[in-house]
Amino acid sequence: MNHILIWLIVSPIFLAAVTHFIKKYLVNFGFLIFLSVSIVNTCLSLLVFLESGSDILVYRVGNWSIYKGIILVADKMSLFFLLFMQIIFFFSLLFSKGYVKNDHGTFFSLFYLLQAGLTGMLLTGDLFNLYVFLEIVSIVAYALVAYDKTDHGLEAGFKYLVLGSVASLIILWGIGIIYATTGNLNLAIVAGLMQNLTPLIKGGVFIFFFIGFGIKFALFPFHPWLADAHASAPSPISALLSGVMIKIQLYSLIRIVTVLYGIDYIHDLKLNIVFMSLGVGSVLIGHLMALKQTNLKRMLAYSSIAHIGYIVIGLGSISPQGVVGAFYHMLNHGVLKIGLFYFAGTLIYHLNLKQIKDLKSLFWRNPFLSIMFCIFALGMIGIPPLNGFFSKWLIIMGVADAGYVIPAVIIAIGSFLSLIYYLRVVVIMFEPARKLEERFRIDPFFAIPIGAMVVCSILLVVFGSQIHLILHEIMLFIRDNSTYIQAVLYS
Amino acid sequence: MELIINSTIIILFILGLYGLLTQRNIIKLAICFNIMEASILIFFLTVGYKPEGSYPIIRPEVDSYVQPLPQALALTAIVIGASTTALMLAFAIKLYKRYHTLDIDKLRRLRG
Amino acid sequence: MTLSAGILILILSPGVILCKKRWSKIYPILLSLLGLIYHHFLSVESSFVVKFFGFKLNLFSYRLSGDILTYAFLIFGLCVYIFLWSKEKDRFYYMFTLWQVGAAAAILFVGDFLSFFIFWEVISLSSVCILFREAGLSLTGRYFIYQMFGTVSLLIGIGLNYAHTGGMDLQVNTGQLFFWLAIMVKGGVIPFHYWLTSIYPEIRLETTVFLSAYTTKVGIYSLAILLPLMDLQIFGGLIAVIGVIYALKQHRMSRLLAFHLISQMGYVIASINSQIMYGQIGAIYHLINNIFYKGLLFMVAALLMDLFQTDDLMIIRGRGRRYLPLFIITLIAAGSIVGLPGLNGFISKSLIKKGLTNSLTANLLTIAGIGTALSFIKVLYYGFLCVNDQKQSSNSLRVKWHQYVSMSIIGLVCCLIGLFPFLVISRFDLTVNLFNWTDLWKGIWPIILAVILFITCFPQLNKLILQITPDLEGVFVNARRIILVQINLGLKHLQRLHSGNVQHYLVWIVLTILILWTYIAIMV
Amino acid sequence: MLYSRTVIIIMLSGLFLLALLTFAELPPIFYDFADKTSVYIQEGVVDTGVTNQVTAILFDYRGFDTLGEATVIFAAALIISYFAPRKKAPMLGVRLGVLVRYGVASILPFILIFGMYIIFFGHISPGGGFTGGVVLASIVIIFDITFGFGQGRVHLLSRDTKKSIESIGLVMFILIGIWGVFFEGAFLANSSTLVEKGTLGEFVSGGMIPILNIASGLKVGAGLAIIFNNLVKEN
Repeated sequence: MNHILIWLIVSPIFLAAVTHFIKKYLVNFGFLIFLSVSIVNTCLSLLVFLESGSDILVYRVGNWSIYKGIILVADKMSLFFLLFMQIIFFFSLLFSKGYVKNDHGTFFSLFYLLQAGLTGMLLTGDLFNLYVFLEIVSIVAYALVAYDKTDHGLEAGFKYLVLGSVASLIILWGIGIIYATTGNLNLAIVAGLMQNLTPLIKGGVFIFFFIGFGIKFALFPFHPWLADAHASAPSPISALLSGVMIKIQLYSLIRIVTVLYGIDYIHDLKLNIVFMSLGVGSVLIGHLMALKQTNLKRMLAYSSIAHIGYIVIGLGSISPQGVVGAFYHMLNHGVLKIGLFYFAGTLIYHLNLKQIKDLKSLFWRNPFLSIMFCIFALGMIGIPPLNGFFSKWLIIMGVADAGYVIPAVIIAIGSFLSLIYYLRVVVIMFEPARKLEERFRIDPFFAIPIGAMVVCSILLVVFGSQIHLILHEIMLFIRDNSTYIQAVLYS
Repeated sequence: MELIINSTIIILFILGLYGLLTQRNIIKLAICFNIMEASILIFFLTVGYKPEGSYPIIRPEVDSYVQPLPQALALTAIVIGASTTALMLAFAIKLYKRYHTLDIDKLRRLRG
Repeated sequence: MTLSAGILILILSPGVILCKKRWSKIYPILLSLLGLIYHHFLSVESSFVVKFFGFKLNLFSYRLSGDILTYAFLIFGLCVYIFLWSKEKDRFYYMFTLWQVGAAAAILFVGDFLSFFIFWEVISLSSVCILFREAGLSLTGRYFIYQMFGTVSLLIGIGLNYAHTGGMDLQVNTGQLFFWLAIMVKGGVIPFHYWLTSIYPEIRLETTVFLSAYTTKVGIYSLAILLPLMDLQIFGGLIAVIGVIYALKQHRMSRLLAFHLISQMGYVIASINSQIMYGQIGAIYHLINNIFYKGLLFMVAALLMDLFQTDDLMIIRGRGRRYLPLFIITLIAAGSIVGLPGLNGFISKSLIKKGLTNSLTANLLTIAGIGTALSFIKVLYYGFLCVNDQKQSSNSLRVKWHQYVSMSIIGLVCCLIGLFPFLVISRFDLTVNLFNWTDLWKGIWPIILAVILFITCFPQLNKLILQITPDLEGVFVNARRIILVQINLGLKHLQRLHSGNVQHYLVWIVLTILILWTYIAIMV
Repeated sequence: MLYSRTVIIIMLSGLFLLALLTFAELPPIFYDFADKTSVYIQEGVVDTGVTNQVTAILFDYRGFDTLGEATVIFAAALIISYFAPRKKAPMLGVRLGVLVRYGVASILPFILIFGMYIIFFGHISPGGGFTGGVVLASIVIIFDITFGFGQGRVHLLSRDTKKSIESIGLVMFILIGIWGVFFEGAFLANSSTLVEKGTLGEFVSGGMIPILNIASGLKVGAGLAIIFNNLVKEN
């Protein structure tokens, strides 16, 4: 069963490599292969998730002991995110099939490399291996942002490339210093040797990891690339980057910080305040900048920044509810934002609509899309029966419970701001049509993923209690790093 | 000795960063990025170094070797850095075609 | 484990979509009847608690005042659905209104903040959905933003409380200001009434019947649940007076009724947190009465709108005299609202006055009473009594039988609980006899005074009021414009910061590294 | 300029001071982590059967990293051939002289042999798949510079062939890894079922490591050639 883990990483790389040979058959036959592999991978990750229960799977690549080789570690948290990621990638595959017009071979190669990299980031238990997978993800992401070869895409891709490679270097510094002081790269072993580090080095490495990953997932002062990149990328890619990639980069930071440093370290140095203030900055800047945008995707991208702020605030509170809420918000924001980007992508593909003002009277032309947009938007704002509300509620209560009143207030105000800019779109969309506009039909390759995201967001509420239990378990797991360390050391 | 090596590494990094912050030419930015990367490669090599150590190919007549792991890591880092640099140059070519300039300050269609 | 009637309605409400044309009209009537019967046989000790997201959702914890209000909500809902029989409404309209009824009935019994908040939002959401089908989008949007403002302050208040107590029990220990703000917005109380007076005149009047009966009532009722210790007597009195003064200015029925709604809420606010038993019961009683007679008045306005295509009293000018039953019903409703003995308004107003401890408020309420009487004499006079010198248009529209049925039921309820107040009051274990001479006189003299004033000097009075009252809505519009301009300036500055130059972004990064690293170096 | 040079210099000097403070607390540079990492020196020969420990780490202990690294080059080559396929070379419009052409032509076989040597003997002497791959790439590069411009251009390998070679290299790497799953129970485990482990220091030794060397050599060579050709010229 453990081989499933390596299969999940290697199979996308394999597909990416053989895409060159089946380039001619990609549109029909090759795509079926992709689809079946995607379904199989989703089922396998579900299987692993259900089978593993509460134990931690350790896979030693190359059969070497953990002191010599690389290991993959799959615990509840990584498997949960893995399952989420596989589902999203499955629907993205469908959407991309409809969306990408030229050069399927390159696109799907890059798509699968992204998947492989993200899976590797989730599963690896080795610091340098994490860096390698992070680089795969980043390089592929830089290119995918500019995939359309438009002026905006290239510019955004270049800016992302500059900031992202600086971030990679900073992370590499952190890893290098850790290796120089402990002589090891395995997370669990390094965690045991962390007392070798003097406080100054320990803090410095923390800063390196925090800033490096902070740039990668677009925390407040490092956010500008995200708005450019996610707005200029092809829509299935915007959805993946916004919905999955930045979450998994945040996941890596959580993993490193919780295993290497532990929760106590954050308490001792009052790092909560750092998390909180940067998170509050993200929320405010994201929402305020979104208010003034005229481009739909750019607005959505700024909204992503704000929601990353919510998640960071929730995690920074370290109160049980705040952390659970943050994890839950990752899922909710992922699903909703992916749905919104699919919506934007469908419009760009069918009608070449990019600006908000072009959406005029869309409702009369395609009611299905408009209703879906309303559901996603209401979820993002956080209106009760929808999933966005519950995570926001948990975060606010958790943060307030931990004694941070101002962030809680800011989150509440943030949802008010987000109401204003989503409402603007809705108002334009529902404006009565002067002349009878022609209706347009959308491809099933577009409609199915959008519908699936709505279903996902409903399921996230319906099975809320079960998901809460899982997330609670994850929260308890990451609060206590000894579980992880013991499981790896005595595997 | 250590102070000298440490400050070399740091100064190299800071110099690269300074260039990244002040140079406007995209090609120069790529070069500055490589300088920054060089500093970390030097750091990796110093980590495993031993004054009397030989290169890590095991031979019966030698009994002191430098650490092989940092070298392997450095090799990987070099390859990744080279890929990134190549990507930067490709972007530079493409951007020059579109914007007819290599000035980073002119690449500002995306703002606000 | 028992559901409350409201949740039952909420759960069953999507069924209306499955119904065919005629059944979609019958379904809501049956559903509200079912809810009524279900509620009647509900045991007092029952409770309903579910675990959700680590919180306990306390969806049903019995509350006496809520019990009585539920009757009022459901009976009124029943009547409105009968009233709507001949209107062309689609199935979604019925579903959204059922949400409104269900959520309003459900929120009366909730026992914790999370479920309170959820139902509070369902009420806003359903009213937004209803409004969206009636009014323009920009209007709905404005309404939504107002509602969200209230919601956000409620959310902040709940967060503060949770931080303070660590529990979700419906008990406010801190941050009263935020709860107060949320309630004021929801209830449309004067400084925050703008949404109410700007939206009610713009939508179909039968929809206003729904909105007036549920949204504002729930808002004001929350005062009793959330802020039982806040003394709002003078505030309530002032609102009653100001609302009446602005109502007197109006000659469109819908606007007039909207301002009266605010004014009547002033009565409730003044005494809902009274320490005296009479005051609290009077407030609840007044809420119930308000649902009925204000609903009835809105129905009358809706009918006038149907008959004459306008609700402007100065244009109708007595043309309503041809419809005698309508006049009688209006008389009952107007008598109720001004507090004519024998009708329900008298009882609640007398109780409220008994419950006041502040003599200033009592005087304010008396003034408000005179104003109310004046403006409803105006309604009766211009709507039904005065002689129209213009040529009678020969429209032969008739009021439908089912409209009379629904209005008569409400009128009957008004009379019934006006003549036999023990029907309601006895549930509170209280006996009071208001039919003695002092109380009767107290109730009647403002009306007589109003009649005299109306006959002698109404035109002059009207002119005076027009002169002294500032244009509140103008102030609002100006304030909004100034704030928007300022915000826009700030946003422009923010946009300029995101200049698009990567090196600037890099400088931000380096600066942050510097600051954070220094922070860490100092902390360790 | 929003931020003046002075501000930047002040910031960077602050960073320098902080970094110096932090680095001063690092363990001494020539610090020997006693038993922790010299484990490769002590046990590497027994474990893997190759004498070059850098190769042992790259292709055996941390072979998974190398797979990722190969993937990075694969991605870079793919991206660059997608983004910047150049049709015309801006430099070297004229054909090079006879001396250069014949000189290069006579050198190329030696470079090829040198590159092969580095790849095939990577496990027992300095070198390995990556270095050898770079040398092989240089053949394509030199050939294209010499004969690929101006009139009468000839190309050593077509674009499609290079891509195929690269893909085959990556697929080979993965297949060898999967071989390990079937015969040794772990991905990329060094198996002696296909190749004898052989005797230490011999050409045939180290099990799968030489084959991985070849795979990565093909991959890196083709990848770098693709990157170069796309950045400079491609038909």
